[in-house]
Amino acid sequence: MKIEGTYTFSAPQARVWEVLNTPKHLQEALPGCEKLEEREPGKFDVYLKIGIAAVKGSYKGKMEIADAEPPHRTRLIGEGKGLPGFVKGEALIQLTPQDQNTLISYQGDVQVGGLLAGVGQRMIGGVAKMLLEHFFKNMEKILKLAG
Amino acid sequence: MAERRRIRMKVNGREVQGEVEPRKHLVDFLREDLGLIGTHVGCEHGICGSCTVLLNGEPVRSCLMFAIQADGAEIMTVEGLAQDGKLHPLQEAFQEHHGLQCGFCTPGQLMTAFHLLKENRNPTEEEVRLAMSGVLCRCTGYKQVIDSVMAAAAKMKGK
Amino acid sequence: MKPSAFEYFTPATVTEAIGLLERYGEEAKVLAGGQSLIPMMNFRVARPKVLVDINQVKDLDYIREEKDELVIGGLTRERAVEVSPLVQKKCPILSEAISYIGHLPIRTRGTMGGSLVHADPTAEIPVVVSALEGKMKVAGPSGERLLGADEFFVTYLTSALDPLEILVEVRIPTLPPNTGWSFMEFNRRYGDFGIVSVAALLFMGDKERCQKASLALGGVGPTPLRTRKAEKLLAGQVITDALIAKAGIQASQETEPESDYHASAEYRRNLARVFTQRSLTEAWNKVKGGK
Amino acid sequence: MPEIPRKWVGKSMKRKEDLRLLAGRGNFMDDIRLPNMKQAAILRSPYAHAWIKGIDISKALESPGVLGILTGAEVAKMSQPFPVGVSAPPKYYCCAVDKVRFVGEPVAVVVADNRYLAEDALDLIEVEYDPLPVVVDIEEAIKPGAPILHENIGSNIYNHRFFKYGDMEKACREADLVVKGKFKFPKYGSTPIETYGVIASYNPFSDEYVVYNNYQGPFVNHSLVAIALGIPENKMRWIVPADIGGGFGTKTGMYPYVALITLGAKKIGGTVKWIEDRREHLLASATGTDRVTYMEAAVKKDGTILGLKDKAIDNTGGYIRPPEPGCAYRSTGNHTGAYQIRNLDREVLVVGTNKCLTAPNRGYGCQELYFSLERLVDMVAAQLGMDPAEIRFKNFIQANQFPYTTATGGVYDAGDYPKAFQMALDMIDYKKIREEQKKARAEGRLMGIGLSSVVDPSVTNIAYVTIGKTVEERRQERPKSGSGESAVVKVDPLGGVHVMVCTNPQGQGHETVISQIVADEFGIDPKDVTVSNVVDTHDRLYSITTGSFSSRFASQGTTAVVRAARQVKEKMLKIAAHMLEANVEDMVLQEGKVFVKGSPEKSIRLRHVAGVAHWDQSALPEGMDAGLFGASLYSMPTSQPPDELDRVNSSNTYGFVAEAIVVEVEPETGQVKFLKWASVHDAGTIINPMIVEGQVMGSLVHALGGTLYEEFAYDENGQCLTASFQDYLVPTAMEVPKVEIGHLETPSPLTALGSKGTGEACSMSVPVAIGNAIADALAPLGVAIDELPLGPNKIWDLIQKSKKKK
Repeated sequence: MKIEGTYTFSAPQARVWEVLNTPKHLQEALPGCEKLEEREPGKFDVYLKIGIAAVKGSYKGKMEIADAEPPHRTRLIGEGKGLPGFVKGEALIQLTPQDQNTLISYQGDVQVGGLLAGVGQRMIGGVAKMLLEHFFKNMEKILKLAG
Repeated sequence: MAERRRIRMKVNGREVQGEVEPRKHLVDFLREDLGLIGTHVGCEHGICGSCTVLLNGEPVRSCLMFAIQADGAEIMTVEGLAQDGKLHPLQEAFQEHHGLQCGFCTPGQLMTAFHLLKENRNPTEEEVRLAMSGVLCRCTGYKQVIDSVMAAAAKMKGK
Repeated sequence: MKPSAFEYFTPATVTEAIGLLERYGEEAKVLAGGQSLIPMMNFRVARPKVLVDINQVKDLDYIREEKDELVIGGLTRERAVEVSPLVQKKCPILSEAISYIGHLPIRTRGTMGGSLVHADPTAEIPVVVSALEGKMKVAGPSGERLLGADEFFVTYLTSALDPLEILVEVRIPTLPPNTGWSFMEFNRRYGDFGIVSVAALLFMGDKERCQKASLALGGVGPTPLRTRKAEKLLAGQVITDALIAKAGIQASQETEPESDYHASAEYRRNLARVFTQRSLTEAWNKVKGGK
Repeated sequence: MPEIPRKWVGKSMKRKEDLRLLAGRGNFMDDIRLPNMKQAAILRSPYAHAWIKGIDISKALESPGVLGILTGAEVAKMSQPFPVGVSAPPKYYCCAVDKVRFVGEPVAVVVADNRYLAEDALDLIEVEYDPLPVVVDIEEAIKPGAPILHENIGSNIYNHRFFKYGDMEKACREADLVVKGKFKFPKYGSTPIETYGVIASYNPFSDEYVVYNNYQGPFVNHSLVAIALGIPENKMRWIVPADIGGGFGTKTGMYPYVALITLGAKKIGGTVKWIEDRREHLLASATGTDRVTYMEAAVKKDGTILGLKDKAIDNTGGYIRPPEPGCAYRSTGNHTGAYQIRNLDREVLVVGTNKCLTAPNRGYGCQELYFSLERLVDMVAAQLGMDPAEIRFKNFIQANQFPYTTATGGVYDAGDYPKAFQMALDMIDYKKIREEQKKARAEGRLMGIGLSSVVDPSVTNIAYVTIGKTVEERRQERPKSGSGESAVVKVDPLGGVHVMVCTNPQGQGHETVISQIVADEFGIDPKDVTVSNVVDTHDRLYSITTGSFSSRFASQGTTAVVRAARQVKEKMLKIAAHMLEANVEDMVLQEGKVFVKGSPEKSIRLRHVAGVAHWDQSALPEGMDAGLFGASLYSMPTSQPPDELDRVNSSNTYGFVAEAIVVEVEPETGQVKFLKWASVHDAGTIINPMIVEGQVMGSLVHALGGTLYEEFAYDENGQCLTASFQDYLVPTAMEVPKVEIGHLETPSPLTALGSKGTGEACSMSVPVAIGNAIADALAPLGVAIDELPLGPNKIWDLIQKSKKKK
């Protein structure tokens, strides 16, 4: 499943880049993230607990920030596994300054497998987009708080 | 394992009871605990309609209910249609018009039609089609199912 | 496809039910009609540890009229609402919309409250309640609150209901005289979730011109979608075919659909236009000349 | 065979089996309960392609009620891969061993006290996968660099063959034009409402197995399972219950589960039941075979089709298993359809992708063929500016040409194609509807008329599967051939007639039809005939071809019954002649009595003849065995092995279907509405019209599903998106249009009653007829229809694209 979109942050590019690359903030921003452990620089073990409607699941996975070109672009690679299925994705994230704001554009591919894909295809696209929205909104909050 | 609970209900006019884990589907209770194997399981997510039974007179998917939820209720299954060893006119109509082939979805078809004809003694073909669309059949192509229900309506009106 | 094990409770009152939700927190799930929850449990995509079955709560099943509102208990079965003479007389679009839900055996179990709380953006009741500007009364540990459809539907499968709350009542304005209404749904197979659905209301009052229009679309966004700009196009205007055509295009532009296997976003946008136009035409046909 | 008076054959007799089925007293697979029976659940791969790096079952073993767990590693020790008739066979075990190749492939089996507990334990099994690149597209799978499914094969091609019948090159030289097309037939399936089910018992003391399953025959599968498990076939008693909840082909794909559950039973040394759930069924039972076809026709200006060139690429998914590569070859004998086409070049590729495995689906191999052939015929007509009906008349085999031997070795037994086709045209008032279409088009409406004329083969000759191998390869093996079906007719000591068959129907009413036939043979009432269709390999007569597949009952099954009945009759006449001291040649059996021709007063009742045969055995003619029974396992003489030129009579009887369908496409939504539909069938003599109508409507609606609604859809990662009935769209009663059915009865000379199979007919004729109708509707827009299913979104997309082009 292809995903792409944009999100505008009311913060300068360097700040957005910094938040995006701070494990603590990543953990706060990732929806349902209970734990984020940096195994080696740029590589993390993540533990997520996501509940949508009655579909609540714990997911264990990996995340990687690769090919970083600060503060312009980076590649976000992640995968997670839980009882309802697995998710695997990769996205290229680009940051473009727009006056005092920063436009993030993302382009990627998300693979959903197992139970969720077989019986939940109707909702997967929407839910993926929604989780991404959450993530960006959480980042926005962090940016504001960290002011 | 969650604790088992005692439940009682009236099935086809007979008081029955059993002990179930709360998660046990009503259809599994009917089939496994009561031996009423006429009700069939076809999808376990409410689409195929094979497991349709009447709960207090209304059709429900017995795969989308836990047996424990039917505690105290009145259930009617396909086994409750024929009386005194004689087929119900609805069942006769299905035989006369070849409304079944493999017979697997038939209990669901019969309970759905039985309820329809109870509520509407004089259905149009479109109303029959609409009601019967809640049960998937892979054999008949539905034409003879619709014919059977229409014929049953005519038959039952005379009674 | 057997559900995983759960602890099972059958509270007799709302207070008792809320108490159980407080006790078990996010482990608990309310079971009403179960026609969405139990399939998910059978597939084991949902594995609630505790089920609070509210079917024994007796005072949540009613349909009555209070002033210019229909007041419906959260546990009222969809089928009961569909066939209620009161609903058919005072708010026929609600009855019509419900008739599109699955098949009869689903509607005999499924409840008003359950469908609303599940907040599936393609489901019929959320769409029609949005168009009707119904209000949801929810009860929780700190009492009751009333939420409008706009605040109630948050996003995909997410309502504003707090995990410790229960939807106890829906209040739906009755249709004033001279209101044109239409509910339409497009799906590939009868009884399926709508790919796109439209609830349209034209409030004509005693005027030549439409006083207010309400349009809610299902299947084209994260929640049932009110297409406000299209509504504005219609308000205060004499309804014509040309205006309906324009409103359809406008409504379609306001949608934010996603693609799935059955229908691409582009196709949904198209259907949004087609069915907005068709339902507005049907709604208009119901009232024109009837002033 | 001599003609006898027919009182029951040809009548819409009410079905006998209905009485138990309507009362809820059928005996289906899941209704069987054995003492101390445990239940199994299967862990399935969430990945389409991955190495299995490790499986940890320790937690699951401690889960309540668990008796044993079997993983691929143990399965590989306990069994062999299934044999399959291709030159590049993959290692297909009943459980994934070190690699998974499609989503839903079994990875482990848990046996527990009940299904709920077994599923609980599945949650606790931890599998470590190493995902691999995935290939889901048929043509991508055979490109260089595609992910390879089977390292031991080295490519994704399981089977590759070239055939030359006649001289296509010459045909091309003589042709005025060559019309080419590319067609895609989808992956859709049978999805019977009753899923697969198996009960296996193992007795460690006698080392014997009893297996119950709701399979469509013993067919070849009993042997396959015995081979895979390395046990003598007779040590595995195989029982199929009387009632099967639909099959339509897919239940022939069940045998790997028979093997797997049997191993589960062996593991615990007891009895294990497994009932497939719907999600498992949609993910991993068996689908029909999807195909990409490149086809071209060499034609003269007058519409004469001189020859065909056909390249078909079949996709059997993650593995290939019997009866594949049958899909590619079942149509061999009738590959040129209803036409006099003498030249055919054919290339067949059978390939693997990371998708669910295949098994026959109603219309096996032929719905794929005709979707290409009959679309192409319409395309030829369009290019020549001919009417699509006219081009068919031009090329039809004529009534006086039967039996007609096709270029590919098929021997069409009987038919009158122009007449049946004309019936269909008349039923929709073809000329008038073409005029109406002109008007509609002038108004901008998208109205279309679709025709198809197909030859419907029934009664497989198993020889056809062997042409997956080359002539040289075949010479190394014993030839295969035959179509035998069995029947035993016996008369009990009180004169009751009982028939035992192994045709295990899934709703086709064999008990009723057999009673009708035997009643006529003996001149008795059908109610006095009982029929048992419970297959039990330990006490039934059967062979490798026995079962319910390829629409074989009406032709082959009935013939076996008649032959067995006539053995009994002959014996009865002999006994009666002996008792009445008359000549056997003078004896007549009518209305349950045997009498001397011309002197009906000299008669003996059937029950008295039986009485003598059982109660007074010494009174029988000298040398005659006691009792009264007949048995037949009759194979048609037309079932011969392929010849050196790869010609084979792949089936034995050949029916005919003509479809004429009028549709209107709604341009705003892409929805298809049916305005008229005529379906004309020639299945030879009709034994029970009511049952035939049921078969026609059933296959018609199944085909409607495959054409407009149903598909096993996968994303690019091999995830099946249609693993529930919410997304896999089986048509409901609301989707079924009004259809007028017509019949022509041209009796088959090969069968006892002149009847032929018909249960798959519309599966072959309908998809392409609807396709042709939609193509005709969209013709003014210049839209080509070359793939299915035609959901509204797809049709709408095609319309949008045509708008953009303009």
